[in-house]
Amino acid sequence: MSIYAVNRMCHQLMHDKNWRWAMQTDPERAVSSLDLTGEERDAILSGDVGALFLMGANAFLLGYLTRFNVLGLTLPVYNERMRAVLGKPART
Amino acid sequence: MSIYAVNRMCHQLMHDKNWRWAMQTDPERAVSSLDLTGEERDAILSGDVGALFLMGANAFLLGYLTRFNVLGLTLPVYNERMRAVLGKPART
Amino acid sequence: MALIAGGIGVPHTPYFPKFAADQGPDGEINRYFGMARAALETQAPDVIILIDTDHFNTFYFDCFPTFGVGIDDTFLGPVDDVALMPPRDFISDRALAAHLFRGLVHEGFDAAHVTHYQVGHSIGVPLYFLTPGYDVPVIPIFLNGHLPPMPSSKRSLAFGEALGAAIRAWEQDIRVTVIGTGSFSLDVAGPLMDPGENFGVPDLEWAKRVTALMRSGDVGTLCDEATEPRMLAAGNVGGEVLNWIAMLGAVGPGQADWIELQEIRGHAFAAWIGDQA
Amino acid sequence: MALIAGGIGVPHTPYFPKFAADQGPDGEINRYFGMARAALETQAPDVIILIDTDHFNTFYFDCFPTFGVGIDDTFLGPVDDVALMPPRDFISDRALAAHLFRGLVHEGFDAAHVTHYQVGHSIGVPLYFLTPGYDVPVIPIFLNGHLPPMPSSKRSLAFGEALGAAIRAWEQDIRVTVIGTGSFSLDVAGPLMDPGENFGVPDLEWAKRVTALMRSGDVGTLCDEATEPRMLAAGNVGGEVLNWIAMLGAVGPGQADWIELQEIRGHAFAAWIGDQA
Ligand SMILES: [Fe+3]
Ligand SMILES: [Fe+3]
Repeated sequence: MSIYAVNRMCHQLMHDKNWRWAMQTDPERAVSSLDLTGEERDAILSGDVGALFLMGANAFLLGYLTRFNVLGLTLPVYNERMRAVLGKPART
Repeated sequence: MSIYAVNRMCHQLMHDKNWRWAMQTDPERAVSSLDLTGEERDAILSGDVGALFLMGANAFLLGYLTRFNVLGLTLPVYNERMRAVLGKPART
Repeated sequence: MALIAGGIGVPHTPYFPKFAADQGPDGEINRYFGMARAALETQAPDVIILIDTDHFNTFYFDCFPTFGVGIDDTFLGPVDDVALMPPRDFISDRALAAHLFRGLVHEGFDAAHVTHYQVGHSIGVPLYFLTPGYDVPVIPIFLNGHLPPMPSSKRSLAFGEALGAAIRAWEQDIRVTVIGTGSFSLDVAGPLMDPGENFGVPDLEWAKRVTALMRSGDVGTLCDEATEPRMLAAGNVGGEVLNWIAMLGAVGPGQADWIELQEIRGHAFAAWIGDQA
Repeated sequence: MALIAGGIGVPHTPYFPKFAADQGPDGEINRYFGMARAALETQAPDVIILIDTDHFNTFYFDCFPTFGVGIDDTFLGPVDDVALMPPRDFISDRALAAHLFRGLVHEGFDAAHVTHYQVGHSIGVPLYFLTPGYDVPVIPIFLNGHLPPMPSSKRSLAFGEALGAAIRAWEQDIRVTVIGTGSFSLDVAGPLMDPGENFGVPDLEWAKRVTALMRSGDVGTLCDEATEPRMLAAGNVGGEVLNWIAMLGAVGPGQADWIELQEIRGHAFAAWIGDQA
């Protein structure tokens, strides 16, 4: 269940200030340390929160990406991308 | 609930090999890093597992002290000290 | 024996300390929380039992309990960057918490033992407004109202009833207030957000329905209607209504003394009168 | 639909891999475990559900659940220095585990969600002897049979029944074996140890009684007699009989196919025949 690593990455944005700083300043380098699939890594680095949600990531935790302004995810951008996947089938 | 720190000390004997080594080689120094009451520290350093049990420490975890030969607690010594408190009132 | 002096229901929006400060003392947030605080002060509890849903501050997926009881002398929180509320140690009541845990497990409620724990805004924010002196011991009761599968509404009510029985079986003559905290319709950072916001209220009609059923004290109908699909359609934390239902189980059935819906957030503020001394 | 091919009961003494090697293939430990392994091979499961009590390897006091379901593709163990058994990754079945968790919570069993987890000897040792090729996926079910308050015997039986119903409701045509593991009378490192040993069997008569009631399939009487004081008087892990009771709930009432008490350790080895295809 490698989506676990996506969720944990978001979780640590809140609870590890070093990690938050790393993701805010050099996300490509930070993400390279994680155990992710290529699809997950690409979705993270492109800020594609809708795709991450459909892969099974937790919305509450994904919200930390915009709360801490990671990956260019201003609130309008995050909001639009997340609302765009409404009703689309999620992987289980 | 500072007996929490006593239990955790025992728990880490199993799961942290550095801690196990520290307790096997210089227990006085190792224990000084813990958040213990004076009574707890004295009971640990004197290997008084019966007293620790009556203070609320978990027997299964205390058993790691003899399993890893910490504080001179050979099995006969541990066994005798623990059996001696049978039926004595424990703190709640 | 202990007595349940009453019940309180409030939200726990993490931005409310900041928003309330920005609005000033006469703003809506301070007005609603002021009503709840007045009710709490009338109830004059010696101990507060706070039923909440943790949002990954106490637990993580690694071990996420359906129900849990916080058992310790103190706990730290909020640890999730609540503006104007730096983390602090809250006082709790370890002996009573252990008693409640024993009572719940013995009655067949499979709660997790929780100690040496931290909490987030879902506990911190209600206390920020309700007990600003942080002088009343607080025992957190954790209920998963966020991650499906959630306990059913009937199970949550029964859990609350067993919690109430365990409180009343406590040997000390103390007054206890039970607080339930959470929203009725709220989606946080998910596809049901409102345009441009970081949250949404996907089913205001459901929030109104819940409020009406609580006002009239019809918990049976509320449990019948609060199915998991219905709660989830009301937002990804729609299950937090279960915290209120469990609180009602503990306090006992009956009409709310008062309940006020804050429509823009899909949540409410309310108070129930409890046992007569 | 899935079918429960049978039940197995075994101990999980952490020293047994070493002791068995010392005794050789004809020793008592290999003989008893050989019988259980033969029963398992006859049952030919596609998945094993293993009900065990964690001894601080998966959980700690911080969040210790009454019941938990391990939900992941793999898990690591044993992580508690079992001689001759270095930690390894075990294969599991995440989809089935998630299904079981949903079924249990929906039936009112308040289990914890457990993922990304490690296990100790209580899961590793049974598998060392029963599936030495480690080729059958294993789903751990955690039951607190160690730290009071423990679930009651009746609650554990009902939990097992709900687990069995959830297994049989699984859509795939697979064969499942349910294993319960633990002792009937055993004190580990506590005041009830035998002189000179690191363990004790404080109530061999109780272990005999449990064995007789399981042999005759009288689970009702077993649940009546297995009160918390009785289990704790049989040693600080006397509550592990609850793992067997839950297993019997899942497999269904009935006489054991065979059951052998190993008196010196206060535990038994046994097998039950399950559903007919
Ligand atoms: Fe919430
Ligand atoms: Fe055990």
